[in-house]
Amino acid sequence: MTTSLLTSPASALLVGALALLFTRGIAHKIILLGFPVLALILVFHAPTGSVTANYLGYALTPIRADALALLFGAVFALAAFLGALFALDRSSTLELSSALVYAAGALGVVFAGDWITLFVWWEIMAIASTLIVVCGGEKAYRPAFRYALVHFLGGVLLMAGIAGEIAMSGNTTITSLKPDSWPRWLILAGLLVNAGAPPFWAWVSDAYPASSWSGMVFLSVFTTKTAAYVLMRAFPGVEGLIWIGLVMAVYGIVYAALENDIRRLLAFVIVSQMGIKVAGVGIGTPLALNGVAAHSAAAVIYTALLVMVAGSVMRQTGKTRMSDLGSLAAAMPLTAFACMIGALAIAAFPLTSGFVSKSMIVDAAAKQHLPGVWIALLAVSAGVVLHAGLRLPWLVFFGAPKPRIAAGDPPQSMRIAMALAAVLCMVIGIVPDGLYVMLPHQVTYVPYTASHVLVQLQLLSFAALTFYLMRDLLKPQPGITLDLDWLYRRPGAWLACGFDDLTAGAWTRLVSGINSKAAWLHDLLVTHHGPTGTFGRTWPTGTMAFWTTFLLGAFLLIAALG
Amino acid sequence: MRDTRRTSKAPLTTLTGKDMRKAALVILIVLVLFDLVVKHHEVFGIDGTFGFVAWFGALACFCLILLALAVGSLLRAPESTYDD
Amino acid sequence: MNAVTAQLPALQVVIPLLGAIIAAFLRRGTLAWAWAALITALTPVIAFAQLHQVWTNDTISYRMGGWPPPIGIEYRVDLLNAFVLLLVSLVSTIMMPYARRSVAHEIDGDKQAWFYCMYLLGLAGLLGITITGDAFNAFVFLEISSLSTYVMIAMGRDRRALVASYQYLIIGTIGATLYVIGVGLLYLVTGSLNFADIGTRLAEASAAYPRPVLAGLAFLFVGISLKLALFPLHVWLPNAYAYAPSFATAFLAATATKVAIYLLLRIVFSVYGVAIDLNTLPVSTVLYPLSIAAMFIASILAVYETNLKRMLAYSSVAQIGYITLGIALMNQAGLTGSVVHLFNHALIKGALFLALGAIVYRAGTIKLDDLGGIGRTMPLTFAAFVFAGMSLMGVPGTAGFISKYYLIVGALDAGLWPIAFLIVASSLIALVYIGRAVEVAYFRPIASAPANAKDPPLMMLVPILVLTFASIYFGIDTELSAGVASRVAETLLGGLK
Amino acid sequence: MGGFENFFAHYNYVATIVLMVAGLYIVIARGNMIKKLIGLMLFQTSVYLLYIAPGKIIGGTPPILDANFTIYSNPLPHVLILTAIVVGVATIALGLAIVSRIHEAYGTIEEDEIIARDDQE
Repeated sequence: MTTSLLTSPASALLVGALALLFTRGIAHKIILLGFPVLALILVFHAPTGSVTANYLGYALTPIRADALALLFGAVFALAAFLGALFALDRSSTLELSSALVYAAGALGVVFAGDWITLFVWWEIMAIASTLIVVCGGEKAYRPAFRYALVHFLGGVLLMAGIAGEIAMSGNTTITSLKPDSWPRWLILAGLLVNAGAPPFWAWVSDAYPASSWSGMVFLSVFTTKTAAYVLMRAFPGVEGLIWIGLVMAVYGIVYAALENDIRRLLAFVIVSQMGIKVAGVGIGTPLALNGVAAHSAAAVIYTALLVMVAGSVMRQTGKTRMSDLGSLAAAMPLTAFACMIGALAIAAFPLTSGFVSKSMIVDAAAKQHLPGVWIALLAVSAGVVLHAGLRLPWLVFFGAPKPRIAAGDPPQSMRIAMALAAVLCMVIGIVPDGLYVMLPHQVTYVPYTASHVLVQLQLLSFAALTFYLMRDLLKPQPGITLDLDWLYRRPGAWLACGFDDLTAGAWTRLVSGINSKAAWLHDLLVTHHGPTGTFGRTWPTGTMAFWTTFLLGAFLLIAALG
Repeated sequence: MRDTRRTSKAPLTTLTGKDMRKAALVILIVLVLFDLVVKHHEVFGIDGTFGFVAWFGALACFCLILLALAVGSLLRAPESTYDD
Repeated sequence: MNAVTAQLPALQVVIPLLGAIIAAFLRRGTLAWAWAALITALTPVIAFAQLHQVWTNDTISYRMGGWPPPIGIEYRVDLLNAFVLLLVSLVSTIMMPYARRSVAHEIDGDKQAWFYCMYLLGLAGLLGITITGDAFNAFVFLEISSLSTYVMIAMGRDRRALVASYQYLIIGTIGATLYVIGVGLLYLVTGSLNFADIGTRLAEASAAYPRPVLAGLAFLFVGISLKLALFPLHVWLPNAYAYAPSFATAFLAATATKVAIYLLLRIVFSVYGVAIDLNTLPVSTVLYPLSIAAMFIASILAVYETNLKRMLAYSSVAQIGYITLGIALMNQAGLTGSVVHLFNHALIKGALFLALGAIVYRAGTIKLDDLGGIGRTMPLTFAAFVFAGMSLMGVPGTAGFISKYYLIVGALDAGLWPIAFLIVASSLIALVYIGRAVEVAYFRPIASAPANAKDPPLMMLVPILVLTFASIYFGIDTELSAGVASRVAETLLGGLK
Repeated sequence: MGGFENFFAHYNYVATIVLMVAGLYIVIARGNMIKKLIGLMLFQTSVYLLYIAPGKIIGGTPPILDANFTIYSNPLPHVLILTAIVVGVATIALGLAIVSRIHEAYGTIEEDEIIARDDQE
């Protein structure tokens, strides 16, 4: 058992993270690239079935390798490799080491067979990802802190839920649950915080853009997708998730359409894409779940690709605002090309990975006779042109020429990483069977029918037409769009200040209040005593002694009455 | 240096001209006409009708843009909003 | 060898007691420290031998001076106090290497020997309270430990230490006096001072004199509550902890309140519980609201506290709330949670206060606002603070989680799910106050005080790291902490009427 | 036995309670640190009485083992209270020492003035 725990992909990455801290130069780079590859190999050599252990008298299953776990494990290991390759030039050892720990956490969650193990890895992810945000530099400190707070809140909700669930059902294994008791609601809430669901979705667009050009690649891959994964395992077919997912999808599109900063825009895109997956989990049929699994796998790659593109632009030009960018295609041809592939994939254009995966979810809604959901998913698919599908590549790489920016394509390692990701997007789109065999449910699905292709082409081209006609209304403008985080960043802060004053005064007032009551009693009983209000003054020892007497009396009174 | 960039940019500017717009229009029309040939799996009645996806895609996008503009007019704020 | 083994209970107290007197004559600080460290190091050995004996055989009963109980004073070691003895002595031993530099930094050279004398007296007192089976003897040890504590607090550098010490003296003496009044009432109705013996006689006495028996409980309860800083009787604690020398704060936080809680457990379960149905006594009724108030009000006070020592002191009051909550639950899981939190909290707070002491040693301040960037200039120290802080919040995989886990299970077993919810909710507040320190330490520009600070010397660093490691380790291996605690809970509940 | 007789039959308890309450009252109501200590002393003294008084039996002799006397006072409370007195003396001595140090440091021993000064800092 011990050996299989040590050779689990997650533990391997933890070892790699540790090794990174103590190496320099070429060894450093080899470790950075080698351990994700090792993890990928280990995923495919994971012990079939499950490994069990014991903790606090509960049977734990640190490793459960079934089809779904293997798919996500492979994709995460692959993404860790791509991210590491992209970040090869990055000098922050803390960020790279945290990235490997973060990937380890994600793999740990994927292979966890019980809630307790899952939770430990979940928290490791939260800590490691916070550190990645922190590595974005001085301006990232406050967003990182808010990020940490939201994730700890999610963690606490999850912990309470898990504890309650175990206490009530005695079962630690992760199985499909119905939210019919408060612990299960808490678990669901904890998962949704990480999935970027309302009302806590603002952490994505708050923290991710604060990270470094390389850090956001890792961030975009793991947290939200593991949440989708656990939701698939624990809450398939919970109807409310459909509506939460659709709200997320629309929110992401609307905010991305208004956004000026390319990396914030991508953060909204991530939420929007998550929305489609969450809705798919809510539909819950085998086809829908297959769709969610496939779409998560595809999304990991194309989102990472788009984030890499944004990272390259940020690194090469030092700018992230679209109002400062434009016509970069000539200067950064390969980056522009990668961006277009990513855009096509996210728009689910035929022959890309997005097409072969997203259509499964949309079809599942149709097969399940959910017309409203189907229509909404179609609309959301059309809305993609408003963000990464068209708006982002248009404004950054083509669009109106801006004052010329002296920049070229990024260094070789970054170019290779983007090229690899772009190739993967196409390969999956052209030969989807490789992905389909790894899906958890046995469903035969043919993506390339004339009808499917035509629907998608019509949808996208006419949406693009609308966007083209109305493009001037969505010009990038400086500024931000207020989000739900306003609630805790503004009134929250005022409230905290007010509360501060309140509590500082409250104790004194409470004590003096009680003291003045006592003084009144005292005047009543011993009228000949000197100046009044002797009790009214706050004397800690006197007050303490008074409280002591009070408690003594209360105790006796309760005893006498009881 | 500057010259090479200018030359590499030239074809792009010509491509985004009138010709390209005409080509795009032709593609759009051809795509809709394909609906006469390809059979859709009709699920809800409306979705099999001629050109449904085309006009729906355009309309959905239009509505989303309107929604975005509404949200933008209500909630846009300067970037310095949270600087404390 | 056997002759020594038989005398272990007496040696447990006598060694530090005599050691204290000798320490006073060792005029040089370093010499006194070495002596105190040696003496302290002997105590866990004895404690461990006793725990081993109790675990494998049975309760140890030692007749002080050869007088048989209940006439003579009996030292009685069962699983509960063997556990507390080991905890107190072990934590003190781990902290001792830290003491030399910290004490030399904060206390004048000619007074250091006195400080170690007082420390050993305090240790002897705490061990004495724990080991004795005699109610009046416990009072004497209570006063020994208290008097030495007052002196230790008054040795703080700030003049406010004097006021804090004076206030604690007044309150502590009232507490001890209330305790001795309670013991007196019990003595009047049962004619005995031996805990076990009072327990066997109390049922009869309670039938004849119900009111003095109840009044006795009230006095004992309130007296001990003062000592363990049960909300709202905690007001002495923040100042005492804040202005005492750093080492004294860590020592007191880790041991003194824990021993008081032990005494409460002893009185409630081994004296009253064996004779009277506890449900008819108002212990739970009083403890529930006060514990919950402590968990929330003290935690919120901690959130808005800018002096880190006071912040942790308020946090201690809140954590004591958790422990008393477990006592109030009076079921297997709840009581296990209490006892295991007694253990875990000693480790956690020991680590946290030692880390603060190191910050005082290097940066010279513990005002939160002056400590910007301290996490980057004292990386190991503050990393320890963060990890111990995580344990304090109850992050899974840490010792603090184990405690809260048992408490939540206990609350659910008792059918009180709102309390389970409150436990989780109040943990969130701990997240806020630890988070505030983390924010300042890592996310703010480096301020002037921490700019030249660095991690403390190895002798100070190692105890911090050991205690931090322990507060994580006991979240993974729960054999010693939760294993013993659950057997303790079983024994305590098994004896109930 | 009526309430009145009951009262006087237990007059030693009445004295104990009066001392106890008076002592505690001084601690609560007085701001002068030395007066507080005096209150504390009174409070402790009440405990001595609580223990000693019931040990005395009317007509009993001192506890000396002798065949002629069978009724004697209980010696245990006296022993206990001797210890308690020592503890009490030590406490008061320490308290007075601290008060004198406080006087050196603050120039006053009125608790409210001291607290006001600390608050100003």
